[in-house]
Amino acid sequence: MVDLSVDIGNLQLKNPVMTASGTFGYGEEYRDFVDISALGGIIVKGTTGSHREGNPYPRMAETPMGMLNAVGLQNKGVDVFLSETWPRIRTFRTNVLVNVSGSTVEEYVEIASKIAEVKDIPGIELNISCPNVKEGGMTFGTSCPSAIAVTRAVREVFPRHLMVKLSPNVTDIVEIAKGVEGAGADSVSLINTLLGMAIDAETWRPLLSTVTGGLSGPCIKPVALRMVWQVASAVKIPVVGLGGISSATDAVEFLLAGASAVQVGTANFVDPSVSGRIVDGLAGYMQRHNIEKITDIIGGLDVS
Amino acid sequence: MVDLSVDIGNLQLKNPVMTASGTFGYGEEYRDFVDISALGGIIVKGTTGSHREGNPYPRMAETPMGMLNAVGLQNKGVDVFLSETWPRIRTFRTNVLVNVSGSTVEEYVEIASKIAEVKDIPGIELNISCPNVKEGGMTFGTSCPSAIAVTRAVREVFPRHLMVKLSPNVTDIVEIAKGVEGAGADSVSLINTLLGMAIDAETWRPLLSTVTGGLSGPCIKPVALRMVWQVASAVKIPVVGLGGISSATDAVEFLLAGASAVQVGTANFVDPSVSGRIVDGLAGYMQRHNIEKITDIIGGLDVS
Amino acid sequence: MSKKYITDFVILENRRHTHEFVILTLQHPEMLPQMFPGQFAEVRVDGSPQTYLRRPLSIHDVDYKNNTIKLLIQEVGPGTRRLASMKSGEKLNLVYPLGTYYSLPDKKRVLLVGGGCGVAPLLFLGRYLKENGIDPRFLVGARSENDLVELDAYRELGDVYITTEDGSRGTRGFVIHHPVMKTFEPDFDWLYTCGPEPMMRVLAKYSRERNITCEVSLENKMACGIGACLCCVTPTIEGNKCTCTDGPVFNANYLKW
Amino acid sequence: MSKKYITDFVILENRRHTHEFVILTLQHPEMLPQMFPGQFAEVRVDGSPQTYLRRPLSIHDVDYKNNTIKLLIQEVGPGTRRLASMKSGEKLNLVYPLGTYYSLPDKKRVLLVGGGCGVAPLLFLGRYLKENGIDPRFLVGARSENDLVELDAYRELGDVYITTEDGSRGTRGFVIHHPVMKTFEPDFDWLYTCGPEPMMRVLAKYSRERNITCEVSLENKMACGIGACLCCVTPTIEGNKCTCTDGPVFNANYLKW
Ligand SMILES: Cc1cc2nc3c(=O)[nH]c(=O)nc-3n(C[C@H](O)[C@H](O)[C@H](O)COP(=O)(O)OP(=O)(O)OC[C@H]3O[C@@H](n4cnc5c(N)ncnc54)[C@H](O)[C@@H]3O)c2cc1C
Ligand SMILES: Cc1cc2nc3c(=O)[nH]c(=O)nc-3n(C[C@H](O)[C@H](O)[C@H](O)COP(=O)(O)OP(=O)(O)OC[C@H]3O[C@@H](n4cnc5c(N)ncnc54)[C@H](O)[C@@H]3O)c2cc1C
Ligand SMILES: Cc1cc2nc3c(=O)[nH]c(=O)nc-3n(C[C@H](O)[C@H](O)[C@H](O)COP(=O)(O)O)c2cc1C
Ligand SMILES: Cc1cc2nc3c(=O)[nH]c(=O)nc-3n(C[C@H](O)[C@H](O)[C@H](O)COP(=O)(O)O)c2cc1C
Ligand code: FES
Ligand code: FES
Repeated sequence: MVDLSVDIGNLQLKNPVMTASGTFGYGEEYRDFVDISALGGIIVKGTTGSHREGNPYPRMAETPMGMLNAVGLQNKGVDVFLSETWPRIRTFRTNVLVNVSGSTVEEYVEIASKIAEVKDIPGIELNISCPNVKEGGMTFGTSCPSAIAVTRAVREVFPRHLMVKLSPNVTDIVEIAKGVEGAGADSVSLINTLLGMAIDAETWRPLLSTVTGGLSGPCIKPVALRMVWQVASAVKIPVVGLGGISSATDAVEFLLAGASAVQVGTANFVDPSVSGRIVDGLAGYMQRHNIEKITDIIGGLDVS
Repeated sequence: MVDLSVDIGNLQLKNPVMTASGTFGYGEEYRDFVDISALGGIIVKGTTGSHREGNPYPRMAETPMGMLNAVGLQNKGVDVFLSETWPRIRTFRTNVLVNVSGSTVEEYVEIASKIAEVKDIPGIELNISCPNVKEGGMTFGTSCPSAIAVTRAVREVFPRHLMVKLSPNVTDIVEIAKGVEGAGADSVSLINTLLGMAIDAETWRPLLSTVTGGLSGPCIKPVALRMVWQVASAVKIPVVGLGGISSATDAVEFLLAGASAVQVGTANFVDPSVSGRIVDGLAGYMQRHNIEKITDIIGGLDVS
Repeated sequence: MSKKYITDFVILENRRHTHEFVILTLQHPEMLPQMFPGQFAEVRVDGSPQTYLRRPLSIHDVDYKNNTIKLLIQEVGPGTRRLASMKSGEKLNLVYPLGTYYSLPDKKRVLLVGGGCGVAPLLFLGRYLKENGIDPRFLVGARSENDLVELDAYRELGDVYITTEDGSRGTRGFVIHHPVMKTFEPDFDWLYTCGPEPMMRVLAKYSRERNITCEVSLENKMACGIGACLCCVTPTIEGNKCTCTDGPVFNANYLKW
Repeated sequence: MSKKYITDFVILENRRHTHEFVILTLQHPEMLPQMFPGQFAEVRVDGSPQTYLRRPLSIHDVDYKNNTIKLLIQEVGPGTRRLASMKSGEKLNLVYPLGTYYSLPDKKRVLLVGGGCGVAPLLFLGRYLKENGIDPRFLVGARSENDLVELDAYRELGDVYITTEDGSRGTRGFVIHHPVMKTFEPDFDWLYTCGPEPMMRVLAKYSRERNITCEVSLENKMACGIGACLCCVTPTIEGNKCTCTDGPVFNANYLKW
């Protein structure tokens, strides 16, 4: 039997496979396809201070081996999440983290404080990198001082696991990772979507109602892998890698680059059972390579 | 007959289709596949102050709908280019621009001065965005002050068309585009490659000798299109768009986003005749849509 | 909501009906789950670099005895072209059955109106109505007679009215121009429709004015098909709702039309 | 350099030889240009999102009379697997003929040594030598007898020696362990080889020590195949050279081995 368990700071994961925010709903949508308790964790949808309708349709455009989205954080707000959704999903036998998205530092703090009161939520993922909302969102994640400010403020009110999700739309992601590490993050996850755009050459109109949107899927994997490697080489806190992961081999690549865990995003749309199959695939990979503990893979990349 | 001609500042192009530096050799490699005189222009390989051997093999890795390269500016240096290569290719009946790459401001200036003396070279493309060399290269393109400094210095010694090629690996490409516009650039071209990485999960080794490399091909098109749109909306000088263009439809998208011309890069590897077919495809598109002048497409995107 | 499956089917038959319509018959080795008319499948298109995401396609017909379903495919882009070129014996991966379905009417007089590939769910719907003691009538709109698909199958279930834009068959014009529509008090009190949005909007307005129940099926762009990505939303009187789980079939009055 | 073409061929035949080797016979409607042994084609693999770039494959055999060429394909990844699954009648787009070729020897006694898919160019080379009055002999290395491909075709041209790693056929071991190699003064003075790099390095050293001419064919990763991208370089005594235009066939002494 291989040992797939990993720790991300104070979070214990039975295996390093989580699902990415906004791509796995609240987990319930995938019940028919995946045994949720077999996953290392799931990260639920971006949750804001109050109800948001999100952006107008169309919100999606397909691109070569990927997609653009402009959902814009449609959700019912933290209060409804805690009173209606959480009671339904708290029984999932895995780590359920809440993705927290705000427009102001105050909003982030307000959401985090409310979640802090619900003791059985093991942690939050601070989304300072959403490209799909007009105010806040990505701007927090693309400026080092504001990334630090929002992390520090949330750290003060949130005692459990604080994962900060970084934006790839920056010149120097290492600087920001180090900044949020210094500000008290327990881990960083990366990458969120790349800012992109698609145009219909027949109608001369953008394919998204918001003109630009977030690019995800296999097409961004090389950029994600590079950033994970750069960040993992520079910070001491655990790194959670994501961006285009669709197979156990992809997951191994991120672990080799230094990620302690991974998240599966857009691939869930293409194959709703993929996250479970990646867990099985990792076990198979370890057996084939005679590796007993998955932690022996982490950071194993040989660049000599 | 449709009118495909466009002007990029003082450069007159018979059509907006150029080929991208490093993907079309010196044009000669494509003689059997494309009528070079049917193109709007070609941009030859990155030329440095002296001979460079480039990076060790392996320099290439395939990725989902794209590739990583780490060529590292292998070339014989500007003197050999001017004495041996230029005499062979100067008779191409199209605009041949030289892509200029340096490690220091002095090297950029030295190369540009030497090219300035060869009066029939209509212009240069200043490559301040190559991710594949240790010193210089991309660092010029990812910091606004140094992008301005190198552009200003080269502007002083180079009187003909000065196109500056921007790096996409930045938080704010608009800022840099405006900076080089202010420093005297006649046009900007974008994007160069995104910094990426690939790993062999079996050998635990990177697939490139340099670990990281430049990502190109259809996978980056959404990012390129977004940046072209952002920059074209912000600067007054012409914008040359590139990144993943493989068809006339792709080219139309970049023109709609505001590019006055486009460059075809990695697609030349997949189909060495593609650049010529894109010219034909543009003419066909215009006929189908009853557009007489291609300039009527430029910036035509309707974001209302 | 009914249980969803991800599973491979084998293509039994690929039959081309017109220059752009093909019907695939798919067989499953095991018993099929119950499906309802209006539901759809998210179909994986292998072997095409331009189709990373699945393609939503209505369940066109079901044969529980032989474990087969049919998909009616209109070739409009790389995904549908690839599907239309598949050969019998090849495998196709489906996530299904997805979405809401047309309801059984509480009135007896119904009309099923389809345009373009929007006729796809109406065959299954007609059969279902018939089985429940309701006689379906069909109104099919097409560009020209060459775009009409499989009318005999519909005729087995009920009357079929036709409009074509070029007048090559049936009434010239759009579905709304057909005589059956040309009255303020038509001889039906329930309208089911699927097709181009402009057509459905016209029918929704028509029905609202006459107090007829109108159920429409939307074809919004989808990424996941299971309510997870929130890409496929449509504005409703209760805010943005997912077309893939709250739809694709909606009561027209529920939509902000 | 000879003129290069980009053109569609039609697959005449797909013949599986072993569990991982397939030979495709391709036909062109027009006359073929002259090709030389060691040259290769860049083959477009359609319908696979994992194969954006073309795949370089040696020209395995040419029949100018019937306008056909053959490709020997070893299934190692998505591209070669897709190619190996193609059916007769399907089209394949080639950029060809590319690269340098094996030279005619100025001596009469030659040995052609292939390992794995490295046997691919040697059939065409053997035929070419024969036509030029030189009797080729072949030494083929494989993992086991099940990995040996098409030996009869080679036998028509000359003697065929075999080594297998598991000893299931011929000499047990690698090509270098075959008796024909086991002497300081072998009965050949020209060695052509294609196969895994470690094998070719051993043969290069062997030849250098004995003053035998050794021509090797490299299989570096390629993006363009025509000298434009500079991705496929190999270090030579004159600096980095492109494997696709200065190679794939090199005199071993020219390489930094
Ligand atoms: C619930 C539902 C049921 C459908 N049932 C059928 C059916 O039974 N038969 C049928 O032929 N078609 C049906 N469609 C439409 C079908 O999904 C699209 O035609 C198909 O996805 C286009 O893919 P493509 O690659 O061929 O073309 P693309 O090049 O992707 O697109 C061509 C056109 O189709 C639209 N389109 C692209 N992707 C989607 C998507 N994921 N969802 C919706 N529209 C899209 C594009 O906007 C474009 O106008 C249905 C759509 C939905 C949402
Ligand atoms: C000049 C030349 C001639 C060749 N002739 C033949 C031949 O006649 N028959 C044959 O079966 N194979 C031949 N090869 C090797 C063949 O090109 C690769 O096996 C093929 O590209 C692998 O593609 P894939 O998608 O199946 O596997 P991938 O998953 O791409 O790779 C599988 C393995 O092949 C290697 N590889 C991948 N892409 C390339 C590439 N573009 N060039 C070289 N190696 C690559 C990878 O490093 C990996 O080890 C030749 C290669 C060269 C350079
Ligand atoms: C439809 C969609 C919605 C998303 N919503 C969120 C979100 O609410 N919060 C967040 O932090 N990331 C969100 N993301 C980003 C993903 O979590 C992930 O960072 C990104 O998609 C890259 O990973 P992938 O390529 O595996 O999808 C969303 C992505 C998609 C495609
Ligand atoms: C193999 C290779 C070599 C390149 N060399 C250069 C170069 O020397 N100078 C330069 O400015 N850009 C170079 N580029 C970048 C391209 O010109 C282009 O900016 C990039 O590939 C994006 O366009 P594409 O997706 O159409 O290829 C190179 C790209 C590739 C793939
Ligand atoms: S398609 Fe994803 S929510 Fe409807
Ligand atoms: S493969 Fe491009 S130069 Fe050889």
